[in-house]
Amino acid sequence: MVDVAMTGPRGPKPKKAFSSRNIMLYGILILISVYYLLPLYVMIVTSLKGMPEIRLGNVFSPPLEITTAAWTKAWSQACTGINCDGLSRGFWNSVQILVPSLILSISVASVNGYALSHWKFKGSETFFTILIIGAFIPYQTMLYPIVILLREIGLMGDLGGLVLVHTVFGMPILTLLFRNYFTSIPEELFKAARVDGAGFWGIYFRIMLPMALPIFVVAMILQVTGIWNDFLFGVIYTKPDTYPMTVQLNNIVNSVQGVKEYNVNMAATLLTGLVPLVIYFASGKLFVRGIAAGAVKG
Amino acid sequence: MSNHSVEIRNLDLSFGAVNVLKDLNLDIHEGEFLVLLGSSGCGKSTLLNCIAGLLDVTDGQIFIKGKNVTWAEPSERGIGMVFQSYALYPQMTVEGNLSFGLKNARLPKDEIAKRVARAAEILQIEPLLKRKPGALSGGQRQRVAIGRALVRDVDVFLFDEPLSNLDAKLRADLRVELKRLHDQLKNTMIYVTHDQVEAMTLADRIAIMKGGQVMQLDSPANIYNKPRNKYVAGFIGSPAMNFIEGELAGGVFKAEGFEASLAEYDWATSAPADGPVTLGLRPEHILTEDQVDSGTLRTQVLADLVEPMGADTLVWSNLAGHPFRFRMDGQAVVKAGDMVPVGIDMSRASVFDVASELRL
Amino acid sequence: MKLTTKLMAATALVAAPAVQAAELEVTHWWTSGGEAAAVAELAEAWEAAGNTWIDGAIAGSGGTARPIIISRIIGGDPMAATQLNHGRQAEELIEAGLLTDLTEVAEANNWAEIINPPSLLEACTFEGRVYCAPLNIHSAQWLWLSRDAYETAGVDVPNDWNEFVAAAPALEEAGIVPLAMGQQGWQQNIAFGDITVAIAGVDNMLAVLRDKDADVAAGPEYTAVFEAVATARELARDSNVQDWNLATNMVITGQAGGQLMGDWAQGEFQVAGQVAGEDYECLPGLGLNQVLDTGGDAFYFPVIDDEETRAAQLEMAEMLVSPEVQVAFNLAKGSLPVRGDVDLSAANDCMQKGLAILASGDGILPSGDMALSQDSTIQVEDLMAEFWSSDMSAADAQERYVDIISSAD
Amino acid sequence: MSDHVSDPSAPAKRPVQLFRNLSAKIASIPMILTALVVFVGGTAWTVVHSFTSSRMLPKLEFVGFDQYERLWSTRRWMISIENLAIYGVCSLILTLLIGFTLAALLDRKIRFENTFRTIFLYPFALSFVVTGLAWQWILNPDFGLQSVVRDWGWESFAFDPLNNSEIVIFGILIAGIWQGSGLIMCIMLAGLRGIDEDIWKAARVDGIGTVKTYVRVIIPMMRPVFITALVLIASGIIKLYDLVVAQTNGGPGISSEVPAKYVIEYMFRAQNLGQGFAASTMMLVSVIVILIPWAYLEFGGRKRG
Repeated sequence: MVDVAMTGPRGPKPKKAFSSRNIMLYGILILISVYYLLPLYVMIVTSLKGMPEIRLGNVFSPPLEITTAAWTKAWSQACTGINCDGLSRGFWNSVQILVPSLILSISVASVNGYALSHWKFKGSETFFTILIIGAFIPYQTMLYPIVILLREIGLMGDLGGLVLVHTVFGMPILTLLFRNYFTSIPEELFKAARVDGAGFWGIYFRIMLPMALPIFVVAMILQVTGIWNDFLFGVIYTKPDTYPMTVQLNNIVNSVQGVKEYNVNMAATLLTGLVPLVIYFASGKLFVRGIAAGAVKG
Repeated sequence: MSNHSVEIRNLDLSFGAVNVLKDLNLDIHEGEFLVLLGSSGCGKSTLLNCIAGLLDVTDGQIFIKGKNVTWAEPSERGIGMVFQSYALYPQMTVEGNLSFGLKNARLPKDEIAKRVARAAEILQIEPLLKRKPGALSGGQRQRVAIGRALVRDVDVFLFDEPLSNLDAKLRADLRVELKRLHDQLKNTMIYVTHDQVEAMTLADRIAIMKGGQVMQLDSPANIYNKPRNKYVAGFIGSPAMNFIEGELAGGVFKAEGFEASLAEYDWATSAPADGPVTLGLRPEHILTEDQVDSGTLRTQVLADLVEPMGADTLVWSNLAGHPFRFRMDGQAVVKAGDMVPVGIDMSRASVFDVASELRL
Repeated sequence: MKLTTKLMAATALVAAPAVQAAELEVTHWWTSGGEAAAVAELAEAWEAAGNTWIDGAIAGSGGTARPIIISRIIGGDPMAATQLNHGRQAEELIEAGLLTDLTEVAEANNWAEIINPPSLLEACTFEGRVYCAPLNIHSAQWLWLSRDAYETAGVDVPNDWNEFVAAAPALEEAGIVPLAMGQQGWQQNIAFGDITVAIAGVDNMLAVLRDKDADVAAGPEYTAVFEAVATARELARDSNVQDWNLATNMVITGQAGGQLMGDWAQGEFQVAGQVAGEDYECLPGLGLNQVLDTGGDAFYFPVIDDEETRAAQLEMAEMLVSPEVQVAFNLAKGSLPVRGDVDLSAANDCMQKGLAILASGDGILPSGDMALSQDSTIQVEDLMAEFWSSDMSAADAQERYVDIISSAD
Repeated sequence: MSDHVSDPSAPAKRPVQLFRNLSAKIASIPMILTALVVFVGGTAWTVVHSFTSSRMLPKLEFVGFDQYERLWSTRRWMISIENLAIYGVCSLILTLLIGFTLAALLDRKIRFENTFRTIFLYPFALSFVVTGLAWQWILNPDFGLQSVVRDWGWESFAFDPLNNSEIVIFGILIAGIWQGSGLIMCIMLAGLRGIDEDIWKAARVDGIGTVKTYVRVIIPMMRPVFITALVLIASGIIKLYDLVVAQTNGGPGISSEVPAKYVIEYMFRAQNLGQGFAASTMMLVSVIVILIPWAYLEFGGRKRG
């Protein structure tokens, strides 16, 4: 009896640093990472090559001679029609479109979500359902009604019109996120505030908003991505002076003069995607946390 | 004007086709500690929310201090409320939590400071005032939550299972504190719980609820000793009351191999007609060991299972074909398989009509 | 208020010939090298008069630009001037009163006399009023050939489509793609149209496009056309570019023998510094049938409720048809001027060939755009896109073409 | 007690229902207007005009079901539908599968979780246009993947989906999944983090394998997460347009056309608004047929209690 106890396993279980399970796990992850990183790699590498090198080599080979000429050209020299000032013009235009659209769309959607979670009224769920179905409508099919609508309220061709359009089309998903998030805030908190005499706006500003940072981050990221990447509305509701960056990108990529300058195209593409990319890289952790709060609790 | 603090008249509440409260009437005296007790889903929290104005009633009226508040906003009703999950505003300090309602009511600053200081003193949370709720323990949080009701300087306090999220020891401590608080403040308190110990210890009166109706509204002693119906009888008391089905025939209860005279029983009405009845016997009212002889009836039962609990020992057995539990002294020597002599004092029993389940 | 407006309007009209600096936004989709150079000529001429040209180029062909142009026009916030292919496209906009009436400019400048062929002005005219300023003549019936490619392959440069087909194997042997073709429906449709003119002839083509005669479309002449297109498909097997100018670039660099494309391709040759007759050759009507259509670009001027702008719009319309601008613009773009009275001695061989056909008066076709509705054109383009990218048989393609024609409006 | 009924301080009558929670209703006006005017109004406008012969401009000249008859006899529409069906089913399954698998891998308490997560998520920051261009470039047979593999010595290697009409839709699928699966992973990861640790302990004690635990226990528990993911993926699938335009523009031929592209081409390029509206109405009808039961289950059937 005693002997058995002495010879059997004892103490902490030995751990293998490189168990076959771990190797497989990391192997799979690294392999998948390659798939995800490949396009970014190709874009960066291509943008740093000169045109002759691109014609000769393959897309994956690293540049033999690194040149930033394509970046300079994309930013400040590429031509569309008779304008040769690249993307630079579009950058500030995009910022000017982004900021008010972001503020308005998130404000409206957060109030919607708040009303839908704690202040339900007769019909509120019906409107919400319509909104959600609206999320499935391709924007392009709504182009004409929207044009007519904006014409009727006199906002066609105005920055205000564009902001409105972004607010309207951002509303379904954002409202869903905010609604889910605010629903997950304990109802007792809301009740306590009502007993304390706070009203609709009092509870929103004093209780709910300070608690909603994670979901605001998610909403912000989604909207920055959506608005920054938008081409369709940007091109229709602005004028050449105020074209956003994506319109300039389209113009650069689709204006083929002689040969396709892949390096300039890739540089322009990367420059255009930089703002959302930076925001993603900077706020990745918050994003996941916010998603956890807003999307999961259906 | 009556001296009723809270009155509820013919209250109905339904969500769609589901009636949660049905024609409910309740009068709560000034300064009374009333406990709403019942199992989950009985409508006790719903009722409390209606009193608070957090739920819109379907029909009926609610008066607080003689004023019809049926459609008044929660903050206008003169109530303070404490929630099970504390519901402290996480981004505000304790002080902020306490003063939030007062700021909303636009009270002068010095008045707010005075009231916060007083509440903090009463609850002994002065050192915590600058902290945020996240940095507090469960017990501290609940004190703050109580404090938040306290500063409102209201007549009626509403408690929605305030101790349920605390561990057993803290719960017992805070229970005592609540009782002291009530003695000190003498406010009307309405307290929702599913814990009968809390109900029995705290309440001036208990309202036992089931299916959206009040089954019995009475002092703890009466609820325990004279439950108005079988549901209340079974709900109050742990372990639960033993029920034995039988016949009432000429003042004698008869069941399979078991007969007992009810001569000493305190009938709720004058001598009822003969018919099927249920006899209720509380496990702790069964006489054992040297007290067996003082019972109106003596018999022997077979112990199936013995649960020693220290102070006393619970014995599971069988009487007249029904499960039968009784309590013995903790020092009693008894084990499964023993025949145990027991005595029954019929004056402490309860008899219920089988059909209506009402106490006879 | 009203009085002031009227007064201002009156002043504006009086001042019209010497308008103060006007700022006009001009939308177009000319973004390839040759096109951009041509637009620059327009902008320069406009700004030389002390005005400002706000360039609203939208890259990606008419498909991208058109929704933008139309949305802005019906949204009541239009650009001051915009490119549109003339023809039936603009009719509805005119009917809805959204386009500026240019009749006074047309009359003052005697467009009815000077614009040649007259069909161009007709296309701009709706119920007797003129609504657009024709800018150039484009014809699609050209085969562009690379001298370089044929020299490499060691064969003579072909003189017509049949020789072109016959020379193809030699090119293939030399590793040269015989026919460069951009994989887009509209380009493949141009190739189809070119081959139709060359093989089925003008009369048959008109019977189908203008009279929607499905019997002709089902007839033996068209069978021959579809078989020829199937042959062309084989010749273009190894051409996997998308954009038309990339296909042109294959001809410029000698990677391909030839390309079926409109005369705007010439702008690309010019930008690349190539000389007609030396570096490249051109065969109007594919060398078989000396005909050209007279499609082309025109500028429309959406109604803007501002007299000054209107005056500036009229000024721009006048400018576009002026001899100087016609010469400068069309030399850059490689297209033909809309008036016969300008000196185009600077034009190269190919343009001269086109001018000659135009001057002769016969062999002028209505543009496909003008004859078929845009809707039917898209259906034909879809058919072509599918045909060129698959192994669909010539007979099947013809059958489906007959279907489209018989339901066309 | 009866004196209370005549209590002067009691409200005389029930407050008007409309004015209950008035602030909430006022605050919801933007949402109500969006829902009614833009979504319902715009949709109704589109549906009405789908029964007209509108060409370049919307006109109310009704032609009955002509546009629909033509739509369903158009080859391009049928190809579009077929493509969307293939893309939709594959994208739905693969995105869920990949999203969940990645999330499960990241949930195994690995090192560098943040790095991996960022790698999987960043494509979502890029527009479909960028995605389409990048993948068009990688799948280019002359410079891209195919040529690289051939350079490595596998001469017969052929992977040229964008120029092969049989498999072009899968070329688009590769890019679509690349762009969209990161977000789904994120949602799944959040869902997994929300699962009680005790479930894992219980499964371990019961000797249930990891994979089996996921399939039999965890996934059923994550129903709401899957529904959210499903809605996001599905709404993206129906709107599929930019990616196709950027990557293949519907080619080769018309083999990678999709319904949204059909709608836009007919509205703007063919200038046949009626036809475009008919096609978008069909899309809408299918959305509603799929969505209404779901929306009812999710939002309509749930009551406060």
